[in-house]
Amino acid sequence: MSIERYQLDDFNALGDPEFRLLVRYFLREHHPVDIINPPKRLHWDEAEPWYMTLAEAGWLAPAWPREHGGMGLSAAKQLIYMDEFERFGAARTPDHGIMLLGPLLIRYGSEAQRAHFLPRILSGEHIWCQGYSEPNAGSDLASLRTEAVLDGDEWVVNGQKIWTTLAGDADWIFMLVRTDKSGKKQEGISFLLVPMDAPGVTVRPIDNLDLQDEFSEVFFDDVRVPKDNLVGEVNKGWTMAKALLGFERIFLGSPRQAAHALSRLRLLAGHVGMLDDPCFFDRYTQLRLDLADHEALFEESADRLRRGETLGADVSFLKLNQTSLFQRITELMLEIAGEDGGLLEPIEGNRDLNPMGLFLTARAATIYGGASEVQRNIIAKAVLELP
Amino acid sequence: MSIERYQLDDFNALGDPEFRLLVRYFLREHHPVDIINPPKRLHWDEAEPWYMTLAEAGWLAPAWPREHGGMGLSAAKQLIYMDEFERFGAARTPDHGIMLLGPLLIRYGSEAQRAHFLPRILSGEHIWCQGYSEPNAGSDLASLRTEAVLDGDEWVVNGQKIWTTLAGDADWIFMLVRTDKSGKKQEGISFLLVPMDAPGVTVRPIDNLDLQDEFSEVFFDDVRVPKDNLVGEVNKGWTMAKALLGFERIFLGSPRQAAHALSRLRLLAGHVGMLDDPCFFDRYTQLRLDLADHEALFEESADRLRRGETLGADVSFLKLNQTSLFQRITELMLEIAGEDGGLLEPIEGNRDLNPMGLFLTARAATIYGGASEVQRNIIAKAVLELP
Amino acid sequence: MSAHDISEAISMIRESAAGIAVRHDLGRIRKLRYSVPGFDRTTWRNMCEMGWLALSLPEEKGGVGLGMTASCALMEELGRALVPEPVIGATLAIQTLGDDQLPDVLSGEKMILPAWQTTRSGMSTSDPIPVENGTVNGVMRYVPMAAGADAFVVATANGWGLVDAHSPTLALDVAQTQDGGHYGTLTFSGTPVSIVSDTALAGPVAQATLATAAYLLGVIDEAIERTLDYLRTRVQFGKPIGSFQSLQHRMVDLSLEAALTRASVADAARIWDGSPGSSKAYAAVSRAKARASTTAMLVTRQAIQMHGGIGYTDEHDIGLYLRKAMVMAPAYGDAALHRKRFAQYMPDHAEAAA
Amino acid sequence: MSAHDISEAISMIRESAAGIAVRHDLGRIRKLRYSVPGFDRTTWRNMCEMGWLALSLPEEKGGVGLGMTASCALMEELGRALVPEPVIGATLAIQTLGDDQLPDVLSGEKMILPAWQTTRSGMSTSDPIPVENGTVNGVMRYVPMAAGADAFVVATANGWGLVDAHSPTLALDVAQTQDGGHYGTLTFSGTPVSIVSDTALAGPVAQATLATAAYLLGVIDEAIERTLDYLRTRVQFGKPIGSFQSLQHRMVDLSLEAALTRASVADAARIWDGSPGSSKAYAAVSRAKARASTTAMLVTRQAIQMHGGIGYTDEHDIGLYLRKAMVMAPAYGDAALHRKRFAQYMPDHAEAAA
Repeated sequence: MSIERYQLDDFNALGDPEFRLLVRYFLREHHPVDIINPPKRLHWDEAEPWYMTLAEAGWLAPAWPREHGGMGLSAAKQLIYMDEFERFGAARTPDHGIMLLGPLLIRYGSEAQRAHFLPRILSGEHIWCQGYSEPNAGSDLASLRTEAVLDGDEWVVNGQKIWTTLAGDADWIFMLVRTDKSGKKQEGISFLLVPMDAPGVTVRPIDNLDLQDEFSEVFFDDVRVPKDNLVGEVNKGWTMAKALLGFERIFLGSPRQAAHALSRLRLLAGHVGMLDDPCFFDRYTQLRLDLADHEALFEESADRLRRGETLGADVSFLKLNQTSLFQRITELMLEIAGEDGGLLEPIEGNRDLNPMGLFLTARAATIYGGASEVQRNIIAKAVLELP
Repeated sequence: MSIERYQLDDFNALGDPEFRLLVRYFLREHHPVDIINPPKRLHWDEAEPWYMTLAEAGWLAPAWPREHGGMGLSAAKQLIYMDEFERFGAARTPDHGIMLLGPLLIRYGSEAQRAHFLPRILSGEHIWCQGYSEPNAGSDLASLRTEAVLDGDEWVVNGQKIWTTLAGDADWIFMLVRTDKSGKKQEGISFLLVPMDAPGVTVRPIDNLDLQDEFSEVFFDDVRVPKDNLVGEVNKGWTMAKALLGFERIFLGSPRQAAHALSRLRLLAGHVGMLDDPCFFDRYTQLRLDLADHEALFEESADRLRRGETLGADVSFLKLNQTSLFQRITELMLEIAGEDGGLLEPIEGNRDLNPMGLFLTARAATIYGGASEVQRNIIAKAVLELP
Repeated sequence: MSAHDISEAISMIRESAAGIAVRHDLGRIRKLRYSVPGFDRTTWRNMCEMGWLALSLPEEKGGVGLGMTASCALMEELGRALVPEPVIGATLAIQTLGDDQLPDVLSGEKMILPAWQTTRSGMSTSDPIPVENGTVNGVMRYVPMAAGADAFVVATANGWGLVDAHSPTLALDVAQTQDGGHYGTLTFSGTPVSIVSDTALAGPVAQATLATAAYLLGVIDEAIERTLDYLRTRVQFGKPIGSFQSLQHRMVDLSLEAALTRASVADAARIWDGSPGSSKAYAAVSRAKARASTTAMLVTRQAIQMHGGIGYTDEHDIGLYLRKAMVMAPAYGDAALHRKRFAQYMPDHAEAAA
Repeated sequence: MSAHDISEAISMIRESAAGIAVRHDLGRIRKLRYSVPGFDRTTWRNMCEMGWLALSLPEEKGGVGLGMTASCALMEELGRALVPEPVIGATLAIQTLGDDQLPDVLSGEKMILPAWQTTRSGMSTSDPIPVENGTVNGVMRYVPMAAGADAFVVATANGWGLVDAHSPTLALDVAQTQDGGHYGTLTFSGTPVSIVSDTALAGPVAQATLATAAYLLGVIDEAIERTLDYLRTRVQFGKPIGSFQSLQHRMVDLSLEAALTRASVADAARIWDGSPGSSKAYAAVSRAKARASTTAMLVTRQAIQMHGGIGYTDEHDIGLYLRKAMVMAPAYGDAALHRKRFAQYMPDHAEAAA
């Protein structure tokens, strides 16, 4: 089908099975084959064709309302969209503008901000990165110190961000900055939009453990941006950012990462001749059970979303469990890979036999997006009501 | 050999191998066969013959100096004595007087206290129990509240002790009591000796999880004892009790309990036909490795004792590891026992096929003698120097 | 019934269960421990009157016609309160009976329990015993609460056979279990038997297996709630021990395992009700039982640990949950067995193709 | 030598190692990463001059005549500093060489590395290749740092054979490893070889295995120390993160595993030195390697986790310890293999009789 055939007026009018098939066909027909299940986060030059295809089809922003150029999907349809993308192994584009900034502007932005920025996200003209973490504000994000001081009609920004994903590819950064140092540390934080080519912005890439340059540090040295680049009320940035941590949180607990790893474990086990080893088989079966039970738990939360409920702090269970399972699977991979588990490149050049890459990637899963230790703290207080 | 042949003037003059053989022969000849490796802590009526045999031979108190009627063993010889007793499966007698009170009286007691009490311990006339823990002072022992108030020439004791081992068999109790409520909670604690038949002392046995009446609560209701029953200085009881937690601590980490459990796991595995199961065999082998490595770690500490060094807080590692290993072994037992793992009595009436008893006993190991959580706190501060 | 009706029926079942399965007072449970038969016949009749045995029995047979989702809800409540009455066994038995035996059984007048295991972990190896000249010879083992039955339905090579519990040629040996109940060993020596049905063993046993997983889920949930309560109130070192991070994190991990168990049991019940007896349904049941058995042991062990000294006494109720887990975790197949069965029923082509 | 002399010699070895194995500055290590040959020949000569290759070689062969206890002490220091020079391989090689090759090798003039593995996890399955007409055909795999060798001693069916690394009939393929080094695959096609000894494979390989365990012990200890330092200084939520109980308890558990590894390695070295080549000694070596491999992966994984985001960067040194563990944990046999071998060398009659 040509891409116009996928430009529907009301996706929600489709039945769930029909919509699922539509997504599946769309991916089969239009997703570039060479970037299915990429072993690393793609840079803009690698992801651009796919981003522009999504843009052309009007499929970039499943959660945005129609009026802003999104697909306007219901919660149920969004879950199907996500599920099929993950099942297919669709490549993730530099999507911070779509996933995080867009919804924030739609809810808190000014008319002018929406009119200016949203279309440019959808056209691929603006690629955004996210500036939240700082060297001394990781798990304890509210301790951030990068500050913006109003000087006439401009904010003057000084400080440093870290773990900024794909900063080198981005045209703009949305960031949390301190605009008031009195009061509690969660207060006095504002949400600011800064062009990456502004004088005083410096990007330093950081190689991660898998030797990919996914992250950067971003330095701000007397960077000046217009007063209007602040989103929503001044000193309310923390509240706004937290309010958006809703629906998205279920993504962190999606079973697909673990499911993908498990399928690779099976390939590896076949390659090293372990499938008939009863001890391995028993552990492998346990991991299959773990995955199936995780899927059942994930579906319970998805059902609640489909019924229009909002998710509570117990959604942290999903992230905790998925990341731990993902790690256990990759650890078993290394256990059976023998000397090959120490290689730098995939075994025999086969990208699907890359236990090392998956193992190292899995290390990040329990650190980013709220470290497991912090997730446990949250659940202990908010769900278990421990003192 | 008749028992007199074991009454040596200087055991330390023997070579280590000779002494080891001597202990081994003594046990073979004189230990009652029916109480080898008893499935529970023996009561006095069951243990008395063995206690009196040890008394007659002069073998009751390996650590006491000769002048007080002990064997006067060096550290090295004490370890051999302990090792052979455990290896043989010798029954533990109600030994609190020997293990804990004796050394304390020898170090801190008055001449009169030593002269009165030590011989009566050695003769079996006085069986002692220990009154440390209280319902609200378990892991946090220094919070104890049972108090002794001086009234003329007598201490008046009110309060409650708990987890008192074999209290019903004891003639006397040595206890920690609060004698001063001002100041820090570790201060104001004294060490007091109380006859169990004093008016106002009530014993209530508590069944443990294995349905044995090993423990009791002991209640004190206006119990009056002479002023001289206080040992050492008033308000220094905590310091004295802690000072004695030295050499004995290595016993809690002895590998014998785990070694015994592992041998029973093997018997059980044979009984249920699991020895040829490769998954079981791999896990069983891992437990053997764990035990062997624990023995190596234990020997390192034993070596330090033999060289005359004192043990630091890192001796807690031994207790932590031994108890955890003991539990893992018994958990695997239940895993392979099938429905029989739910029985109340040993399988087919065979005392050596009692995974349930060992499993339940093992539950206590990580709670008593300093819960594992508290051991970890201690190591984190004292050994790892974490803030 | 509509989904709404079923969900309403389940709420009613849970509420009505609370009258008999009193989870905040285990006095009745303690009194019955280690007695014979270890349960209470009056309570049993009440249960039967509430229709508990007939929940998943088709309406035309006098049942309520609800599925495993409803049964599991009931079993979870019973597990929370450690109810000793043999609902799981009796429910299995009625699926093997003919229409003429049903009324007395459903009313609670007559208690019939199933005897189908010839060996330990009988799930994988049991061999039915043959019927010759209307009598059976052989041994059936691990019959829970056997001493309270009026009759047994025995898995024979010729179908399910009814045997009078008081038959002089039937010897009953009783071995007490940690939870206060018992297993019976039945020795038949030319014992008269009448064949009542040829119902296949696998389906009813799978339903009983899932019911056991649901019962364990109740044990797990209640052990966690009781431990949380204890952690919130017990003070050591000047603060509630539930404020210590190591215990908090451990409780989070245990609660996660409990949530997985709940999801797994619900999933299996849904799959079973959707396509009872399918490979997929058997696999889901095995998955739920493997998870429930493992989690129940883990949670109740840790519950003891976190209760400290008091948890190691028989007089504190938390120990009753560990004892119950020790008996129910291996019942109808332990975790290792059900892992194997899951792999048999659900080979991993799906993942391999992913 | 007396016990006192040996203990003094070990102190000297540790001290002298500190000059080359600089654990507080990994600059040299970082520079050499992913280069070929991945180590430094000048440093190599210094090591040889310090006698490190000859520690356990008998004095009559020009060695120092110390046992595995001394070797393990040295390897632990090298592991702490992540030293990439192939001391373990070269030490294995010299045990297979004749007296005439030794001086050049011991002086560091010539580097000879051993090639004995034909397959992955070769510990259990390796087949030596045959010599025909003074040449060999076949493939040898997993030769660490092969690109830096002047020659190889190859395990052939006729004994150890010396092969010139620059022989035109020898093809060398290099696969880089996570730690910055590489494995070589050697393909021999009628390559000339001269037999130098018929030393059995098992003994030298066992010593190399134990040396690898000791190297891993160094990796473990240093990863723990660095993590403790980090926990003491890194502040989040207003306090050093090392004051959080969950991290404290985790560090205790890791330190316990480290202590077990230390005891296990020391025990194996002592047993080997007491009765080299005995079943008991092989079992002890396998025990130590199983423990070291498992602990190294556990500790370095957790070290990353506790370092948080910074631990997931390549520029922070803690990641180098994880990478090293990924390479050395499987080298000379992984934990699963050594569990099996332990059970073979030390059947459990002892425990059974206890």
